[in-house]
This record gives sequence, structure tokens and C-alpha cells, in this order.
Amino acid sequence: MTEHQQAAVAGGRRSAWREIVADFSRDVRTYPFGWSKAMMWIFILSDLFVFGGFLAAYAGARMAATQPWPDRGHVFSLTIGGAEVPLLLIAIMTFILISSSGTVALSVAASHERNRSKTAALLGLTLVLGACFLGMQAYEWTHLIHEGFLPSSNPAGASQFGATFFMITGFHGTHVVIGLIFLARVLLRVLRGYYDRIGTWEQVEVAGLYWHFVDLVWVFIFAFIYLI
Amino acid sequence: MHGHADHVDHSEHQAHLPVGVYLRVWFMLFILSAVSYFVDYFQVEPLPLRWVLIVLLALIKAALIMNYFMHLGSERLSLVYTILLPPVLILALAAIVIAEGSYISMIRALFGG
Amino acid sequence: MMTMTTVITGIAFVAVHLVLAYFVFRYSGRQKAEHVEDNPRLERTLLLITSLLIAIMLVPGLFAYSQVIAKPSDRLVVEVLGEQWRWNYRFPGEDGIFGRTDVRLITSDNVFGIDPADPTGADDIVIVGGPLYLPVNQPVLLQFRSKDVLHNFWVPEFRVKIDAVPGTVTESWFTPTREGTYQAACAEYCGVAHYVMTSEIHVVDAAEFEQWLAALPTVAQAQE
Amino acid sequence: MATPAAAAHAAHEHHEPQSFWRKYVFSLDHKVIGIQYTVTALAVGAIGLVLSWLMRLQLGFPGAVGAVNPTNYYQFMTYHGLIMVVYLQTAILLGGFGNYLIPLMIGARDMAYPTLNMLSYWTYLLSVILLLAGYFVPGGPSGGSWVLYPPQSITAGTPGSGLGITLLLASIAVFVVSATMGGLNYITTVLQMRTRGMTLMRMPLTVWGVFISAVVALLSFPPLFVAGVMLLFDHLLGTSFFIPTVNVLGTVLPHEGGSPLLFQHLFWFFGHPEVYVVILPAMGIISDVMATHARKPIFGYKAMIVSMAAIGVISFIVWAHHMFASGMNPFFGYIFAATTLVVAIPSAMKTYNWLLTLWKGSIRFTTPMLFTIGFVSTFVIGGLTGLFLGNVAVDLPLHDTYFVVGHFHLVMGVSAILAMFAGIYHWFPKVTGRMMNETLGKIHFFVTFLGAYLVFFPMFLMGFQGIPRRYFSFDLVAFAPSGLDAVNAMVTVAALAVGAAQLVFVANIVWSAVRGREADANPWQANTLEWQTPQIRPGHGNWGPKLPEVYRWPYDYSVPGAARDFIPQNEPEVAVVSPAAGPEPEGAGR
Repeated sequence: MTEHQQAAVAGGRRSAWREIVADFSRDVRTYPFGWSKAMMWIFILSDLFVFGGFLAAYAGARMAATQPWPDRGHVFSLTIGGAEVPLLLIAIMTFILISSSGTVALSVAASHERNRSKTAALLGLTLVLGACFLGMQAYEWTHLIHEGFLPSSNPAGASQFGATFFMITGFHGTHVVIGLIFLARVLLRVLRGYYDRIGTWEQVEVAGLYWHFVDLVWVFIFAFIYLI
Repeated sequence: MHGHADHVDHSEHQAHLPVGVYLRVWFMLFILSAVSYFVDYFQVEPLPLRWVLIVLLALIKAALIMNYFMHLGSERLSLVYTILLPPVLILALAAIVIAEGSYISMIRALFGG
Repeated sequence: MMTMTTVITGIAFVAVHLVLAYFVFRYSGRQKAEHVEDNPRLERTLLLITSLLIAIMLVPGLFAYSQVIAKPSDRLVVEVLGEQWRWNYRFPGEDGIFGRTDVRLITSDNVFGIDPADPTGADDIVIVGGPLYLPVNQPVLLQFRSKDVLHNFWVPEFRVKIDAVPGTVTESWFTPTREGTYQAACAEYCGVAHYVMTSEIHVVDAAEFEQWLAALPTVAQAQE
Repeated sequence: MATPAAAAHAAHEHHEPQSFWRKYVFSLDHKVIGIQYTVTALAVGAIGLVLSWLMRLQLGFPGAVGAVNPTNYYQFMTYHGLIMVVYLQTAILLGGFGNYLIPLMIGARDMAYPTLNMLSYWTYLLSVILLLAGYFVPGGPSGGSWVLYPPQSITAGTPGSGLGITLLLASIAVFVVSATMGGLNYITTVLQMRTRGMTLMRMPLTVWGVFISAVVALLSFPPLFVAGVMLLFDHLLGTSFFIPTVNVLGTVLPHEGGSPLLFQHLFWFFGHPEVYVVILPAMGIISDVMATHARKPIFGYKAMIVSMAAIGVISFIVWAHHMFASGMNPFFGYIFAATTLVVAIPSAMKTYNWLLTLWKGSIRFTTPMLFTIGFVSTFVIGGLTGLFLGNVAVDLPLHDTYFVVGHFHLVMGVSAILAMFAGIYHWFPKVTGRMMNETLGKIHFFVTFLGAYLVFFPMFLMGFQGIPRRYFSFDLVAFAPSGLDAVNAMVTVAALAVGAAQLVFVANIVWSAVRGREADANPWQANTLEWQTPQIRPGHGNWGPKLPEVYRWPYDYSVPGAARDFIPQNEPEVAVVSPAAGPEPEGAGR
């Protein structure tokens, strides 16, 4: 916690307001960090509206649909030893994505200490976990398509189910792919000592922010598409 | 007028959480995910309660990720509000779209659309 | 409502332009501008006046709207089906109930897609393309369907305007108070022949309306 | 200073020899990108203008141009709308003015991320190419109208419902990507890269306008992207987001259970803020040009910013006033009528403040000033007629009539275009180092301004008569009054005259860029930083070795006791310190 925030806590609401006013009435910079981190936060805000729009549209389409909504527990089940376990694959995917978010967080912490090998190792682990997630999503898609679920129709009720599912998870998967490319680039630069040369490791944190955001979106996709 | 050198320092000093915090948050996220999974698995009744629980758990998870992993909690309040206030607008869209969807399904039920 | 809005905005329009013209000519070509302090009190006053005028327009508008969407109790119900590019009408017949419809059943002989399995549909009366007759001084509730794209039933004299939306039913109502011939046009862009989608509407006295309606064949009669 | 921003600055200062391609085509320089945006947008806008002539000729003199038939009329209508709103106005006001002016006005060397900035332009160009490609595919371009309401936009009864609509939707999606890249840059640059002394409350209103507009764009374009993707899926993959079971021209389509209203909500959640994306930078430009040419500080600087921000926020919760007649849940009518009329209050405040800026000023009738005064007039009538359309009970009879056409053309069409012209005449000397011809400029203004009134004012009267819009011909409309043909002919003649005036403008630009009178460093005696660069046409990096430092707000015009009637922002102390030397940074924001 910075001194500013300790003061804010001590002073209560009035000084919280004062802190905001101070930031917005400063010259040169509003936020006390470089522009790339600011840009990433603003991008995340904008992307939040994209996913928010998708999820709102999903809610609207689902409520207006004339056919019954399929039972997700059944649709996304895996059969283990003869027993049908609902949503097992999704649970594992969620586990993996959360883990990758954790490794990125640790990697960012290591980057603050400018620990090159630790940062790189954790980033590498994140890449592996991310790739696993993508692989499982690819498996899930082929499995569903094999069972007759398509964007335009499905055997278990409203066609909007397949449409929204493929659209939203597909869009999320695209974000994962972009995130992997981004992280790989940062990893290479860490290994080459690029950030020591330019004097700031902020890029690791920026890439981490993006990856956490992908995880954050998954939390809501998991809740709204699979569970509710 | 503030010089800007003093602000630069914050970016290097802030967000130094001990590794234990990350591990605890990580663990919490697993637990919460598992809880929401079992809320669905055991088909908690009544239905609205199940939905409220799932949404609530998702929001708690989101808050944990934003606060600890994304360090939003240790950022300046100016950034915190910049990020957290605008999504209210997309919630307004969602609310209207949901109200519209239920209105349409009501009309369809009424007239056999 | 319309008059009041026109008067208020008209006055505001003229006033702003008079002030603008006066300032532009009065203060042009002077050597130096005068120093004017910001005047928060003046701004607050202007803010208050504007808000007040807006409220004067808004509040009665909302009350008028509540009457627009409230349905009359004693009403004649007519179903209107928009299609590319004509208006079709349906009366419920003697039983007062419209037969069930389904878009998939629509053919050139069955423009509404009335389900033959539903007995309440047999006495429905269908008018393809118009004209539509309505009794004077009788509230009419129109229920709109569309079989293809969005349309909008627009009769300027009735002040009725609502989209016909495929997949759902929309409603509006009015009471014709003058006998005569009117025209409905389409006011929602609906494809390449949007501008020819018109239909004649005759408002006549109750006796003439009953006579006209009785002369029309029911669905069952038309099929024989 | 080991910050990335400083590192970026250092990188900019490091001059490398640049090839022609790097310098003028794939340039990273915000000024070149701004000019690229402006020229491209004006070129596309010219196409939009010609399309409007063709439509007007058909309406004014039916059959006079034999080649116009309903099919291509509706294609012209669609392309005219989209080009003017998105590809001209949004692109020029954000991409053109935003790019050129933001770094210069806040004293930065370039945008935060120049590569992204360059990509933004090239993506925009790609979206324009995709849009125009519609004219070269089988079936022609889409005639789905600019709002693209399904099912009509993707079904057989509409021209271009095959490849045409696919290209159009792809173009829109690409434009959203471009606008996002641009918007990120504008916002980050304004927040993180101001020069010393340049607090937010010392920024010129142009920067404020572009900044708020970029924020609004960044948050409102995503739902358009979502709607576009979903419509594309409905069209290409056979999904049923927006299409219920329908029977189009005798064929039952394989869709079930979709909701056309869902698209309208998503579209207008974008569509209404889009109006303000266009008008907010215009408001900013007008404020700066007016203060400079009336030699007076803008009246109520803080109120101006607060009202722009308020307009930006409220614009997100008014969208369904476009849908009062759409068959949506009738209860929404109350909510959205109330929020819509509230947005009139900050807009009215801005108008008062512009009038009070002129009050007791020393008005110079330069061309930019004329366009500014014209803007106030058209903005007022456009805004006042908006009060009819926002109030649900009054809107219903006027909805989708020519009243609406007159309203939005005046408020976001003509007004924003007048502001754009004011901006071009004002900053042309900065860009080219030469003045534009004043006589030609005045001809351009008077024909455009009076012509615009002649074109759009009669439309309000047509709207009161209930004449529906988007009609290819009124032959079958029984309730059309007898004088309608004469009025339509008059409107067409006026529209052609306005169009011809734009040729004068183009000629003026070309002639002045080559032969115009050479400009001084600060021809309008303005305070803002862009006029204080070391070179008249600022070079790469804008400021030479040392960034300017800012000591005051940008509106110190006619300060009592000062030697000159303007004090540039980077001028430290003057002989007589005025009591009105601008708000103190510490007091700002309270």
C-alpha cells in the first residue's frame, strides 16, 4: 500500500475524493505509471464492453427463444467408468485457466524483483497451461459438433444455444490465442534481457493484466453459459 | 505544481504483495469454483437461489482476480473508479435486453408466436 | 402536446437566433473585447429555466403516453398482417376468437397461415390487401403481425404508428371519429418496394360496416 | 528518468534518415496520419455527397435521371447514411482532427503508440475498401439502410442481400477495430503524455471534445461489433439470433425463435452515443475557434467540460428513443423519454455559453468564425426539434417521417460538417503554411449554410404532414399534400447548390495549398500550443529539443492590462498579471 492510500484510509471518504482530484488535476500524467499499462487498462475496459455485449445478447436471445434451453449438465458431461459426470471437462478447464492466472501473477511479482529466470520460468508455465486450455476447448468443440451441435441447430432444443456457445467461447478462445502470442513475445524479451536494457519491466505486468482479464471473462462465461 | 519524478517511484514500489497472498487467492478461487460447480451439481432449489448463488460466487471470484492478481486494490483510486464505474452502462444494456427478452417471451406465450 | 412543444421550441428558436444576430452585429469589428467574468449565478439561472421548460414538455407527454398504451375496454379487434409488400386484415368472426396461426402454414390461399386443425379459425374473415372498413366512433384495437420483415402501419390521420415485428405481436388502438377514406402506408423500411406498400381504409357508419363484414366469406366458406 | 514514456520520447528524438514511403505513406507521425485520415474521409464523403444528389434528383424530378430505380435508390440511401455518419464524420473528427491536434495541443511529441496509430489508419482504409467493394460484387451493395435492421437487411426482398451485406458487415467490424486502436491512443495520450504545466483543466476544449468522444466511442462501438458479428452469423452460418420463423417472398427460412428487437437494442446502444462521438469534437472545435475569433475567453469553461462529460454519460442511457415505435416493451417509453429530455439540458447550457462568449467580444468575420456562427444556428434548431422526437407521445406521429430526416441532418449532419469546415479553415495555415482564400471561403459558407436551411427546414413541415421517409416515390401516397412535388423540387435544387459549393471548397483547398498567401506563425493570434511550435509546419517530434511548458489556460484573450489581446499558453509571466489568469490546477475539479 502506498503512503497515499494509507492516508486515504485514515482520512476516510474526504481524502479519497481528494486523491482522485489530485490525480486528475496533475500535469504530465494522470496515473502514476507508463502509458502502456494505462493503455492496457483502457483496452480492458473496452473489451469488457465487447464481452458484456455478447453476454447481454446471449441473455436476450435465450429469454426470447421459443424452444427449451438444453440441460448443460448433460450436454457437457463426460462419461467416466460408466457414470456420467456433468461438466467435468469444464471444471478441469476452469482449474487450468485459474492456475495459469496464478502463475502469471507470480511471474509479475518476480518481474518486480527483476528476477529474469524466475519470471521466464513462470511465464513458460503459463504458456503451457494456456495451450492446455486451448487444446481442451478444441476437444470440447469437436465433441459437441460430433454430437450434432452446430451454430444453426442442435438436437437438444433452442438453436440459440449452439449459436451463442460457439460464438462466445470462440471469441474467448481467440483472446486466449492472442494472449499466448503476447506472452510468448514477452517471454522472449525477458530471456534476451530486453527489459533490463530499456530499464522497465512494465511489459510483463501489461501482459499479465491482459491474461488476468481473459481469466476474468472465463469466470463469467463459466457462470452464465455453463451453470445458469 | 507536483514534479513528476515522485510519481514515477510509485510504479516501481507498488503492488509488492508477498507470494503467500497469491497462493491464498489461488486457493480461494479453486474453492469458490468448486462451490459454484456443486451448487449446480446438486441442483440447489429454489431456482432463483441457485442463480443468485452462482452469480454471487462469480462476482467474488472476479473481485479476487481484480483486487489481487490485477493489483487494482493497490492502484490509485483514480484508476479504480475509471475501471469500475463505466461497466454500469453495459449492465443497463443487459437489464433492458433481459426485460425485453422476457416481454417478448410473454407475448409469444400469449399469442402463440 | 404537439402544439405545446411546437410553441416552446419555436419561441426558443426565435429567441436564440435574435440574440445570436444581435450579438454578431453589435460586437463585430470592435477594437478590443471587454473583459467578462464567468458568472456561475447566471449559468445556474439558465440551467433552472431550461430544466423547467423541459419538465413542462416532458410530464404531460408521459401522461399522454400512458393513454396511448392503455387499451380501451369496448373495442373492435382487427389483426393486421404485414408482408412484402401489402397489408392483410383478419376479423375473428362470430366466436370473437382468432384461429391459431403459424408462419410455416402460410400459402398464397392462406396468407395468415391459419391452422386448419383449430376450429376457432373457421369463422375468421380474411381480407387480402384491403380495403379495410371500420365503424365510426368505435375504438379499434389493431394487433400486428409480420410474416417476413419489419413493417410499420402508418395512417397519419389516426396518429397510429407501431412496427409489425415478425415472431411477435404488437398492438395499438385508436377511435376513428370522422367518416371518410384514408390510407395506410408503411413507415418502416421493408425492402425494395417499401414505397408501394399502401392500403385503403374506409371509415363508415356502423350499419354499413356490419353489412360489409357480413358480405365477406369466412375462412371455411372461402375454402369450399 | 527511466520511464517508458521517457524512453519513447528518447526514441522519437533519435532521427533516422527516412525514405519517402516511411515519411509520407507508412508514416508514424501523427500529423501525417491525421492528414491521411482527413483526405481519405473527404474523398469518401464526396462519394456520399454524390449519392445524395442522385437520391434528391429522383425525389425532386422523378424519372429525370432514368438510371435511378428503386433498387439502386435504396443502395444509395444505405451507402449515403453509412458513409456520412461513420466513414466521413467519425473518421475525420476523431481520426483527422484528433490525430493532428491532440499531441500538438497538449505539447506531446507524438501519440503514445505511433505504430498502433498507423495501423489504425490502414485498418480504416481497409474498411473503406471493403465498403466500396460492395459495388463490384454480384448482387451489388447492400440496400439494407444504414441501421441494417434484420430480417430485412439479410433477406431476399432487399438489394444486395448476398455478398453485399457480408462485405458491409465486415467493413463495419474492421472500422470498429480501427476506431478502437485510434481511441486507445487518443485517451492514453491525453491522460499520460501532457507537457509540464498542462493539467486537464488547462486543455483546450477541442482536446476535451475529442477525448470524451474517444471514450464514448471506445465504450459504444463494442455493442455494434457484437451486433455486426451476430448478424453476420445469422447471414452466413444460419444462426437465429435476430430471425424468428419467417416466410420471405414465399420461402420459409430455416430460422426459429430469434428476436429482431435484440438487434435494435444492440445497434442503438451504439447508434445513439455515435451521434455524440461526432458532435462532441465538433463542439470542442467550435469553442476554440469561437474564442479565438471573438478575442474572448470561452464563457464557463468548466461548465463546458461538465456538460460535455454529462452528454457523454447520458448518451449511453437514451438509446431506445429510436425505438418508440418498434414494438418494444411499452414501459421503456417512460424511461427513455425522461432520460432523453434530460440530455437537452447540458446541450442547452453549451448553447448559452457560446452566446455569452460572443457577448461583448470583438468578433472577426473570418471564414472559420462564419462557420462557427452557422454551427450555433443549426445546432439550436437540430437540438430543439430533438425535443419533439425524444418525448415519446410526440414522437410517435413523427417517427420515420421527414421530420426525423430534417432533425438529424441538421444536428449531426450539417452542424458537425460546419464544425469540420470551421476547423479546416482555422488549422489549414498550420498544416500547409498557407492561408485559405477568404472570398472563396465566404461563398462556400453562405451557399452551404443557407442551402442547408432550404434543404432541411421544409422537411419539418413535410414531417408534420406525415410524409414517410425512405420512399422512392410519393406517387401512391394519397395523403401527400398537393404542393409536395414543388417543395421536393426546390429542396433538390438547393441540395445541388450546396453540393456545388463543396466544389468551391475543394478548389480553394487545392489552390491555397499551392498558391495561397503565406501564413504567419500564428495567423489568428491564438493561445493554444499548436501555434507555438518552433517551425510553422512542425517537423518530426513537433517541438525541437525542448518541450514547451504551460503556464496558463488557453483562453487568455483580451486580458485587461496585458500588452496584447492574447497570451499564449507557454508564455510565463506578463507585465500585468490578470486576475482572470485561468483556474489554478489545485482548485480544478472541485
